[in-house]
Amino acid sequence: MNTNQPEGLAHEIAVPKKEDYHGHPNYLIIYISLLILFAITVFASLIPNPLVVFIIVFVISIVKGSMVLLYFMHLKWEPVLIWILLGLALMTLLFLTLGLYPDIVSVKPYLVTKP
Amino acid sequence: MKITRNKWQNFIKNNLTMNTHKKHGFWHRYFFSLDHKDIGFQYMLTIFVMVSIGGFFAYVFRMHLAYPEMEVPLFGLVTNKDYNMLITNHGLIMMMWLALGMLLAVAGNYLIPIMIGTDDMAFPKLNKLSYWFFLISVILMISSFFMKRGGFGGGWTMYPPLSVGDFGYNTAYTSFKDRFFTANTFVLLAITFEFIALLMGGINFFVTTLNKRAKGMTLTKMPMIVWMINIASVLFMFSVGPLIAGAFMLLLDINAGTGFYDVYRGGDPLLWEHLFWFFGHPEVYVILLPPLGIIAEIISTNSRKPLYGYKFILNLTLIAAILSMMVWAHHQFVSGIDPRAATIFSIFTIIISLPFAGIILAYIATLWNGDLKINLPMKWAIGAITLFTLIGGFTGLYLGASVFDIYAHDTSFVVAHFHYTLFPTVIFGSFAAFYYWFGKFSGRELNKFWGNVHFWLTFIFFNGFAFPLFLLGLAGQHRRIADYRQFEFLMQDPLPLYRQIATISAVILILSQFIFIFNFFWSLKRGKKVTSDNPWESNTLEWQTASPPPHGNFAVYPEVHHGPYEYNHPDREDDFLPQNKK
Amino acid sequence: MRIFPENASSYGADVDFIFWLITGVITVASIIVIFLILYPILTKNKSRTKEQRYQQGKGFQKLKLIYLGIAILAIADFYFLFEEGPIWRNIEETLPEKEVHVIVMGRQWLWEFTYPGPDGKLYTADDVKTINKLYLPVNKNIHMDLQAYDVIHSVFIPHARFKQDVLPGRNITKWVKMTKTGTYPLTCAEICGIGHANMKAEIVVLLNEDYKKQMAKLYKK
Amino acid sequence: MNTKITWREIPQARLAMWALIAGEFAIFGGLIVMYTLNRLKYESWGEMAQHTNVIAGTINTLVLLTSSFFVVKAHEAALHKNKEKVKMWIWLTLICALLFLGIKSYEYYHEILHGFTLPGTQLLAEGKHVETMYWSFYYTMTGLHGLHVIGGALALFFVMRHATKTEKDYHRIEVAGLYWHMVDIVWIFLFPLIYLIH
Repeated sequence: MNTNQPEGLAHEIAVPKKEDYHGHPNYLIIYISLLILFAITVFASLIPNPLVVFIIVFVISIVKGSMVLLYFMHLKWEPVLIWILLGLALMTLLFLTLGLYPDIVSVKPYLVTKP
Repeated sequence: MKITRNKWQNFIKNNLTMNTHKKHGFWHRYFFSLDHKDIGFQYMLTIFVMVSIGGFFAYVFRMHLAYPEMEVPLFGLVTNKDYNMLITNHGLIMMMWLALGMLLAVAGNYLIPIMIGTDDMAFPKLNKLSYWFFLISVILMISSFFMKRGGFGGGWTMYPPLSVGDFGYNTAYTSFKDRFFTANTFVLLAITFEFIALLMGGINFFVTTLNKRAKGMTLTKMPMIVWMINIASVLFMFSVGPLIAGAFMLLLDINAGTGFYDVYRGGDPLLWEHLFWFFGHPEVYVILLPPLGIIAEIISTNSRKPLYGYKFILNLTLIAAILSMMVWAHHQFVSGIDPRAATIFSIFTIIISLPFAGIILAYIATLWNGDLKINLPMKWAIGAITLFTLIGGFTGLYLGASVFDIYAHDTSFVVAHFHYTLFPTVIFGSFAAFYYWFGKFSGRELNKFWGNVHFWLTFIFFNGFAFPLFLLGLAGQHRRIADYRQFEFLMQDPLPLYRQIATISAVILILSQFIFIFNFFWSLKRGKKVTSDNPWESNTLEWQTASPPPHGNFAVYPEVHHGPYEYNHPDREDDFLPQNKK
Repeated sequence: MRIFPENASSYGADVDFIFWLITGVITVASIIVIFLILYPILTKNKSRTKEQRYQQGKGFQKLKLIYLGIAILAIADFYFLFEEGPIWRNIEETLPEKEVHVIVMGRQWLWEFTYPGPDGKLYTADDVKTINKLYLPVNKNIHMDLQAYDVIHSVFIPHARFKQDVLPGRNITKWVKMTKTGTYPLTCAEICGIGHANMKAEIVVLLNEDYKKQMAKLYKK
Repeated sequence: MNTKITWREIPQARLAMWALIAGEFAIFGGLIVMYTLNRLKYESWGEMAQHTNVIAGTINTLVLLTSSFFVVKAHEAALHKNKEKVKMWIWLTLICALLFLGIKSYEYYHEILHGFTLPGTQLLAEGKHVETMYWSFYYTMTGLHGLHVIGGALALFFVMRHATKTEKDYHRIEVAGLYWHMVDIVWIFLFPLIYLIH
């Protein structure tokens, strides 16, 4: 881009020594195990109790999501900074959930007039 | 056909590439430039426009409050509807466009690349795009004043049942077009665009800081302000997420007839309050941190002494940034949230005062034993610390203590408190930065005499404007009331006088900013040329290049050997030691 | 000249006490901070050597003093919390025994007050209503069901140090006990549209007998 | 396998993409938190969830999971600068994206036919007030996700075209792929929460 740039580029260090430094898991195995977990999710939804379904489904979603994150997105090989970044996002959501919970779930709406 | 395409290609080649040392026309400099300094300047000019609008609004409603019978010069008679519109848009513009824009976008764009010793942002085109988004948001915001039903009048917090409707004008909406072309929609769109602009900007700052630092510049050798802007950007990025979702939902409520905030449809207006303040409180720290960085630079340089406890300040800032996400409900103590939750939030609110006390004490400790140079930027910086700590910070304790907040919430006490926190940080901080970096930015000097006049007028009349509001608030004056004459207890003897003192001071405060504006633009064209590239004898990298810096910032890329605050090093003859000097 | 409006409720004095407590502490703290800022500016630290300046900035010898400052502020902070906790619980979290029960409803842009009818119960057909005028007996625990009809309003009684937002979709019960007879303003503290500024009501606090007479009058209407 | 790298060596495009992904998590996460809490509050939403087309949703999940697999394969091929394979895998991904959007619009079409619209006018007329918000959330979340699918697909397409034409910037395929996986993860959470809990 900048042809007039002087010698000794500041951002030379930004270019990684190796373009691909992370490992490559066997993607097919990950893919198949995702499918198996997915099948479990679908069958779990046949349980009549919605709360149980919710918990099972949510836990499996977390497992699946983290599998995609770790292997497909190669988070496993990324430096700790990325983990911190994602951790902060999750922390944000945790605070939000805790703050919202008492004011959404346990409140029964009181309506002045009939809708 | 072929010719036009070539023309277009030439246009792109000439205007959208970075490869240039030659002179450029107006469009290039103010619209298409990819240089971070030009983009910073574009942001600055855009924000000046927004601030003048916000300041004008403040003038109009302050005049109306003190002299309710009078026709306000330049505006006319203020009706209740006008009044609501004026206060709302004053708040929105000052919080969203001035405070966030000036401190994240301008300071970040101008300072980050040059202070870490690189040529430009990591993604110059993304940077440009973020400015265009910002410009779109400004255009949307300004056009919202001219909607058929008037400007947005639902308070800058935009609490839903009111902001979904028409603020009580009792006009029936008949069609989608009718609903879409309302101030509500436009303001929400404007805010969403601005958030996206700042998100892109924030990612850019973050990547630039991590990946493009000069050789030898480790994380702890970065100037404080680079840290502060980055922490602020990341904090902004996370806290704003849920609000973007919430704003999208509010837009649907207005335009598509959904019921996310409609109690009759299972929604809850309190949800918006939570989302808004979940962003709104971290935003206060997003605004506060960059000025703290600016102040750190100025105080350390002008005390000729290392910044006291660099890592200590840094750790406290990180703690404060995380804590700031857990305190949002102190804006809602009496808004109908669970009172037990309020206790928890009260505790966190009080705790968050501790890291900031530590930071301020470290700044004061920097002054001690220093070889103080009391020049203009230093005056602004010390003024900012003094007002922010003594009045802004300490009055926060009243409001953080949930019991007194029952009384003070939504009164002028709160208004005074947040003007005392935001004005010293945002305005004093920005002015400190302007007076400090103007020589670098333009290659010319600001007039010192008028600078001093500007400082003292601003300092005195800011206090004259904001302090009476405390007394008014304690007397029970509630906010956002167009006409206090109908409340007898608010018309008892000294109170109208306080209101008039506040108004007259506010008007002088606004007028004295013209001194700065004239000084700024006059000096930009005609000011005395700077005699030295490093007039303050500072260590950081931006002072080690030409003024104004050339395209690409440095003739030779610097290599960093020292921390940014090595003043009065005992082994050196000079009292400063530039970062790139061996 | 008084800073606060005259106090007319049982817990108003507690709220004022917190104000004066914090004011006392921050006055002392402000004097210290002003000294800390002004001393170096006025003396300009002329006598320090180069070495001293550098070492003091680098060496953190006085960092202990900053920790001390933080610790003092922390103690003061937790002292506030300790003092205000019981008051907060008293005002916001507990409801004393009910003696009078009214509904306060905010709507654009007036206050609607509902009293129990002759049967002494609210939410029945014989309830009576007044607009923008609330009659209350003195020295009784009054439970207020706070509701909003359309948008968010906020009930603010400055003389009672009472404030609570009212939201559509919620019925918030709070209490107040007026200790002095007289007429006090009740205002709306949350922006609620173009009539927000005009939304005011009066609270008429009456002696017990007068209150009963007033209620009887209302029933007749 | 060289596992330990310092964060200074992470390429800036990838770093920026991770930052964007973290930001997007905050946006979608906020929506999901709000939906989930409301879901816990209103049991009658389960009844509404039965009206969603679970089979279509299941197929869509399969499609997205598969496309995620295709994208990593494309990334693997891009590392070897294998132009043909990159083209093939990305085109397969794009077909998946189109399939997803097609099935999604089929679902929307049928739901709107049955009166489950964004504002839920028909449900309101039936007196089901709270239930309209389920559909509001449904359309908001899947719609926002759909926009991200379109955006991700366009990004993949242009990046692929640029890389295969100019034979450079292959690393961009990984970056656009990261975004695509993010879209996939969001759907992994959306699908069970919206469709499966009755």
